[in-house]
Amino acid sequence: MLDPRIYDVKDEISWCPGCGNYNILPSLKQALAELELQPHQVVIVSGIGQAAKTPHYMNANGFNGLHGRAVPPAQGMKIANKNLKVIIHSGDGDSYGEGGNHLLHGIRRNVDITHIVHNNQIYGLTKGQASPTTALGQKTTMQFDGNTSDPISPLALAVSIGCGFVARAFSGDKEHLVEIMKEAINYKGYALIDVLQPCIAFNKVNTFKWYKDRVYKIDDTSYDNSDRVAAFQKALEWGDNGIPLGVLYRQEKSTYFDRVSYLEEGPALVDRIWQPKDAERFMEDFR
Amino acid sequence: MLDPRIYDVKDEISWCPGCGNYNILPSLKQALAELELQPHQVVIVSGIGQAAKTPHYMNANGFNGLHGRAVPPAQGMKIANKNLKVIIHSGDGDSYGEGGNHLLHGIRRNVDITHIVHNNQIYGLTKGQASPTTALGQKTTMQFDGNTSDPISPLALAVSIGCGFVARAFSGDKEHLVEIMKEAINYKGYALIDVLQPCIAFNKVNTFKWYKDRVYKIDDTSYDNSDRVAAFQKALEWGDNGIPLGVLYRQEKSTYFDRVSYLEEGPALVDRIWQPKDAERFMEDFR
Amino acid sequence: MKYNVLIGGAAGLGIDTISILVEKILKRKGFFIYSNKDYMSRVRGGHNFIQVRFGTEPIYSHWPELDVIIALDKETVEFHAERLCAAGVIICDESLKIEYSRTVKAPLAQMAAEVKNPRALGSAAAGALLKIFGQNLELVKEVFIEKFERETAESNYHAFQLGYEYAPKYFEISAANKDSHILINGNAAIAMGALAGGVSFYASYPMTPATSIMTQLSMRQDDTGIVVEQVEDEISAINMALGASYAGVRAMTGTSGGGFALMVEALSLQGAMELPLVVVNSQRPGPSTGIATRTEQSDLDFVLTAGHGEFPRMVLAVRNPEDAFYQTARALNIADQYQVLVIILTDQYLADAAQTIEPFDYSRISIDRYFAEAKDIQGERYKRYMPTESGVSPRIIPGKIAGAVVLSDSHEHNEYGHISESAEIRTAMMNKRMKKLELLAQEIQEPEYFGVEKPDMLLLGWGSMQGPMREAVELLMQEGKPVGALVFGDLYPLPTKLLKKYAGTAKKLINIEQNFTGQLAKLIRQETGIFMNDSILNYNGRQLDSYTICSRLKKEVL
Amino acid sequence: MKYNVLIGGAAGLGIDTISILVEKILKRKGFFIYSNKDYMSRVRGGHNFIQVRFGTEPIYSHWPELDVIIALDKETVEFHAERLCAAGVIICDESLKIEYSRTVKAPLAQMAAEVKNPRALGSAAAGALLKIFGQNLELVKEVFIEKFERETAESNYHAFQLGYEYAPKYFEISAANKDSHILINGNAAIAMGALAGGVSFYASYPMTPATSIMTQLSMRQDDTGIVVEQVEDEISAINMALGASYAGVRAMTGTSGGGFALMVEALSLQGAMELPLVVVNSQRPGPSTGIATRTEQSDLDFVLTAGHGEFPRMVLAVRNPEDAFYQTARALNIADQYQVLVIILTDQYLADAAQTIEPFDYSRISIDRYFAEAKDIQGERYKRYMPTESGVSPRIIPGKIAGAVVLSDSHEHNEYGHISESAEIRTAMMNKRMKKLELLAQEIQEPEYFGVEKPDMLLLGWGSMQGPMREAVELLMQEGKPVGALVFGDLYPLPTKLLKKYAGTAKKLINIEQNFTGQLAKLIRQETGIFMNDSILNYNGRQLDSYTICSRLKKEVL
Ligand SMILES: Cc1ncc(C[n+]2csc(CCOP(=O)(O)OP(=O)(O)O)c2C)c(N)n1
Ligand SMILES: Cc1ncc(C[n+]2csc(CCOP(=O)(O)OP(=O)(O)O)c2C)c(N)n1
Ligand code: SF4
Ligand code: SF4
Ligand SMILES: [Mg+2]
Ligand SMILES: [Mg+2]
Repeated sequence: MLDPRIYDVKDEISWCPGCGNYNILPSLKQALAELELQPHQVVIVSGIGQAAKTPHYMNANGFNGLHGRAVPPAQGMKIANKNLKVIIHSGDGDSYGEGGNHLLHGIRRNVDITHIVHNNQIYGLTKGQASPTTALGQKTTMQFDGNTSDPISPLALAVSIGCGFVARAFSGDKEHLVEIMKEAINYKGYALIDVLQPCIAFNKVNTFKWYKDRVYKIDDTSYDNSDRVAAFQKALEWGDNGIPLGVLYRQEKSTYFDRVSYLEEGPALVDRIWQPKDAERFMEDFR
Repeated sequence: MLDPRIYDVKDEISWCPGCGNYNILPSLKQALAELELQPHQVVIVSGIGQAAKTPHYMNANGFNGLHGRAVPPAQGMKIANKNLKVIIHSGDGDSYGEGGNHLLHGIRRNVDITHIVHNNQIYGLTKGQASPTTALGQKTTMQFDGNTSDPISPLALAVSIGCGFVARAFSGDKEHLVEIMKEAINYKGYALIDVLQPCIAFNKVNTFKWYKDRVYKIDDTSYDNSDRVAAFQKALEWGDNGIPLGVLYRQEKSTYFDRVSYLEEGPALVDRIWQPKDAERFMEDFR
Repeated sequence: MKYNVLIGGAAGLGIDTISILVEKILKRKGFFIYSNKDYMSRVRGGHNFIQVRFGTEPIYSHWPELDVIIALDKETVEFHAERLCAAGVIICDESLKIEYSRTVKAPLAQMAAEVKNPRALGSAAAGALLKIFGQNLELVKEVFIEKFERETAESNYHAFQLGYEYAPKYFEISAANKDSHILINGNAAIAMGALAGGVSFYASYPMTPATSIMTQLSMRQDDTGIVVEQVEDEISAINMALGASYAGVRAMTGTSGGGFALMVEALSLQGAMELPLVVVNSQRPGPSTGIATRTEQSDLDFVLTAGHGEFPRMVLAVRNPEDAFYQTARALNIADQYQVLVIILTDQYLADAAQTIEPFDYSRISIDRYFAEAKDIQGERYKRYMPTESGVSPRIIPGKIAGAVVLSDSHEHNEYGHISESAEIRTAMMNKRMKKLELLAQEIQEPEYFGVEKPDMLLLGWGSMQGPMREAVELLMQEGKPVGALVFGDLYPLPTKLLKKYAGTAKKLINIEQNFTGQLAKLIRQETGIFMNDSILNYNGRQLDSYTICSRLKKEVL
Repeated sequence: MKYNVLIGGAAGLGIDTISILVEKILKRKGFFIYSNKDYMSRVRGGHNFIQVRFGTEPIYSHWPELDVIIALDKETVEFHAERLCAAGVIICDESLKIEYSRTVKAPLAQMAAEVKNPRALGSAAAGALLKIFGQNLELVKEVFIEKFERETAESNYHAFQLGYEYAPKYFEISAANKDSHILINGNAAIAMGALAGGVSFYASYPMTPATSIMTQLSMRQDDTGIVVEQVEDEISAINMALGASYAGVRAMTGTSGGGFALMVEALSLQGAMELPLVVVNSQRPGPSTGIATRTEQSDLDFVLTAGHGEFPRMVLAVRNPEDAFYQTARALNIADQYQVLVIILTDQYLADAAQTIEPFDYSRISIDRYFAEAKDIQGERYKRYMPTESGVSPRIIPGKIAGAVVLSDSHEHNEYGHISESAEIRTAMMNKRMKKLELLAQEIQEPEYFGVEKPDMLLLGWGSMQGPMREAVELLMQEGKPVGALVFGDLYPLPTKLLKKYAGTAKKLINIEQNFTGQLAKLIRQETGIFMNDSILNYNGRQLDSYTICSRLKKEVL
């Protein structure tokens, strides 16, 4: 195992003291170190938001792009260089709100990337508006009379599109989070982890204690996470009846690289050898 | 019942002879006529594509907007005038591809609209590229070596987000289609109907016969369509083992109008009475 | 007489509360106020500050020299002490290690502890400030009662009194008049203008510095019966607004540059469908995410031609909170009258800058919808895009007239709204739509002019540069310089009467803009062939003040 | 000597097949070809036509007068017969009720029946056409063998022979040279240029008239090892391309105006991240969906400033298939060299217009990537945005150099790519990025000039107007008119040398554009202060031909 401190940078972190994000960052470093990945082999990709600042707080390759648009560049860079480990860190608003369509189609495309959502059930950076996971009726800094949309279950959504790795973790349980991260990063295909992350500044409902009181770990011995319907049912569990943590669904399936076979078999796209003259033969089609 | 011909227009229809769309159009007219809705009470909203030409072929209010963006204006006009019956007609590419994010959040918002997808599992108007429902590996005019993305199950997706009315019909079974349309239009909330529609020009796999050989009607007596997990399982049924038709999931839930109570109780927003002076009192907040 | 106070500290320490208290109290005492914000894109920590200028004459902008600094942390002093004038004073807690001689090191934390409310520290600082300016305690308690809940009002006012008692008096100023003003920032004024103008539907996605327009509307939606909808993305926001507009309500959306970029496809949809629509772009520094909480004027050339294909639009920039109110209401009317897109430009500086102004005159606002009625519709089939002399077709509300249906289409279409590929119809429809540009040109308001009658040096600016430029002209005129400034509100179609008049005789034309490329200058070149001789451009995310304008003019131009 | 043939009919009747056969055969016989398409946005029915011009000299554009019409339905004759010249001939099936005297009513359907292939009707018509132009059967059979599967090749060739035998000879033309050309349309040429230029990743979403660029690449992806990805929307297309570019491959995307509109936010991301990117906008008439399968040049002013905030970019328009090839390869190099956005404008006319041209010279193309290597990176921590004299920072491929990580950021950032809100860093970074505009200005190519040395009348146009304008100048010069034309390829930064030279002496400047507002004229005004005296504008979705240009010039200007 590498020393996780190779991932440290000195730049100041601008998250609020006490924010749940502070547990996710070292967990990621820990997971990468345990997987013996060097900083230059890894890219952290994000959109915009508090969670999305993660690339700035790591000594690794980073791509801090547009709000809601972490998934497309992540796929682009993985396709371009299959030797990179591409890991998205972004918020619930970013991943399920502005970026919902890319999640949906990213799962369909099944490029081998890991998508870690810091789900604080709120828009943190813009100061507390409802996100797609905010509870119906919850009052916020924008929804004065309460949120009027139903929250989604990100995990049920992912299972419904056929995502091959669907997991939930809690920022308050670092050890478990590290294990899930490692498993997701090793999984071949699109892997989604929804990480429950208290926002102490703006979400006064879903606090650390609220999560802590409700989360429980799936019992691996009795729960078959290859059963899609069971996973769907499990994914719907939420709230006072308990919030399951763990890998809810796991299925090995062909990845994008399996489907574009020359990518799987050949060198990385970025190492393709090509001269202008190599294209000359296509002129024959226009003779 | 009204005479469905009040919905006829004389303008030429530019669909290919033999296209599955030709059955959907009269079914819609029939459903509206049976529901005693006058043309001026109805708006047909669409994006861009072959299916999306529907507003031009009906004597009703119409809004033929942008590719993938039928859902937002449909919600906007329903919120603006709750007395309108707002019905989206659009393609699978439009609804699940370019417009995927709006479907997701439209369902969450649960404005009372009906969304009818002409699902030909292909991009018709742009001449035959893969859509989000095209089978993995299927060869198209763009995917020469076969489609490399997994298809989605639109119904499983809708159930996973908690859509309260999720149905499937087949353009080859008009009577059933009309019944489903009527039920959906009467349903209070976001209602999705995925209509299987053969594209004779570009989808040589999912032909009329292919569908005909596989579709079957859900047995209402044995199937409980209020069970979300069962609905999910049913929604995953596809292909040679049979394709279920009918209302797979139905759940009464609070709509947008219930949640914004003054809209429910008061007049339509478009009839709001308001003078500039009515806003003067808010100046007090800045004294 | 004017004074300038800076309140600084990390995000989360409560500088907002102090400034609200101070501003409200000074306003109630009859002073003019101008305050602006400088904050980082984070929720806690970092360094933020608010500058509050107040005085006995109207104030139009911020000012670099400081009379008092309220420092909630050491950085505040490190960053800003050099801007203190000779007589300047620092207020801070006694625990801060600060060398500066004229420092009131008050036991602020201890005072807060004494009133048993650790968050009342800021109120103690506000008390010290009021005393330093020699103000009495009249009208003060009321502000606490309004602003805080019952118990916290008590403790905060108590802390205020302790701070007040502790501090010495340094300055002498008293207001001549009774307070008759409102104190409002640019974004709130836009929201007030929208409410007065009868907006019924506002769909938007949060984005700094536009979010507070939505917040201001949202907090009043119950009360007004309007709908404010936070949507999944900006694409949805504008398309939803267009749907609502189609159905007959006044609809509006607002965002910043990045969100505006996502709306571009639908701007063009507006053009094809001819649906009234008002879009606010509250600018911040780009490109891309840029600096989320800072200011810039760099989206002018973008919004002038945003959208594929060609369609008429009006672009205007609001210049101050008062302007923001009236122009927003005006934009809603123009959008309805000509069935066009009106883009309102503002920016972070103006969004967050609060000014004391005359109360809005609601009798000056009207809501003119220009709908056609059943009797106006000729023939048996309603022609949504009926050719008319003006280019504007009679518009009806769908669902209101039995037998009449409304078909709006994003394709080129015939007069009924049906798809058409005919070359003749295409040409006719383009002519019809583009003709509205002539009508808009007649609506256009000339820029504001400040300065001598025949300026040698003509300064040109737009939007939020109005305040700084107005003050700069005053300063230069005091020095006897033959200077004038044209500050544009309406930008497209570009009003050219005053421009040609003053440019004709001025020896030097200088554009002053918060961007790199001089976008107003470019627009003026394009529309009139008039070239600037020089420019003062600033693109560091902070608004130019009049002092800096004057010194840069002297250094770079004169 | 040149002839002009129109092949018309409803969508789905096979006019494409006829034109491919006719074009290929005539080409092989050594003729020059120019063909263009006029089709509706539907899959079956309606009215489509293709015009094939061929002759013994190079042809640069389409032409209104027709020598032969192949009519697959009656509408074709109704719509186009008036364009037939005096000696013109119509070919059609005997079943069509057509009054025109010089009509070859061949039993085409019967011939198809005779060869037991109802779809071979078009081949019979092609046969008749070849005979009408007095061509022999040399080199013909090869074309059928190439184009069809074994059996259908037989039956189609047989039908061709029947048509050939049936028709009389009307015209006399023979080609002087052996065929040494390629026949290619604008979009295929862009794809060929991209392949030659080493594009490795093309992400796109189908949109007419850009789709065929993707198709041309997609059909060769296996063969070349590149990746062509059809994505869920245009936002994904450009963001995915930027991700691929970040990872070090040449990435590109293409779309039409509506899709381009959706990419606007990410154009600005390119600006912040300084990632090489080439984006093609294949224009069609707007606003909004407009007319999907027709042509226009109305996105120039849009793409010039698309994107919030300010960042450098290069905009060029391709003028013909040959230009399209070389410019696409050039764009890829420029994007890499300066880490900038290059926008390539084309349009439906050019996308679908096929021309015989000299084979591409692949030795003229180079692939220059400009990557820095480990040894070039100074210091211990890699500075992705290191300040340099040129403004271009050394770029490395992430993952290739142990110990070096690459941080790209959409916010304003310091030299490492870390978020920064500092006013100084902001100013420095803006200066660094915008400095590239000076470098780009040095790369810029002057417009092409056709005409007399000192023109009285100077025509100005851009992109696909090149062919029609070139022919128009030839026609006017034949009449002795002192005319010249500047046709711009590179548009931004605007090359001004030739413009100033010719505009300095010409008496009349006239812009000729396929849009309403005269967008090139506007750009020229903005950049140089030069105003046009008049303009020929067309916005009906059909490309101006040289004949119409000349007659409109005479009517409206001269
Ligand atoms: C196109 C666009 N729209 C809006 C924004 C403003 N914005 C920045 S972050 C954010 C929400 C962040 O919420 P989430 O993704 O949940 O992240 P968190 O801050 O909670 O970690 C928004 C709306 C933006 N940057 N870009
Ligand atoms: C922004 C944008 N991108 C792309 C297009 C081009 N386009 C028009 S229709 C269509 C696909 C239509 O497929 P679908 O929605 O399945 O409808 P169908 O024609 O099959 O009924 C596309 C890609 C467009 N009009 N706008
Ligand atoms: S606002 Fe919330 S999510 Fe953001 S840093 Fe603070 S606590 Fe964390
Ligand atoms: S292309 Fe397909 S979907 Fe479109 S009209 Fe023809 S058959 Fe129908
Ligand atoms: Mg969040
Ligand atoms: Mg389809």
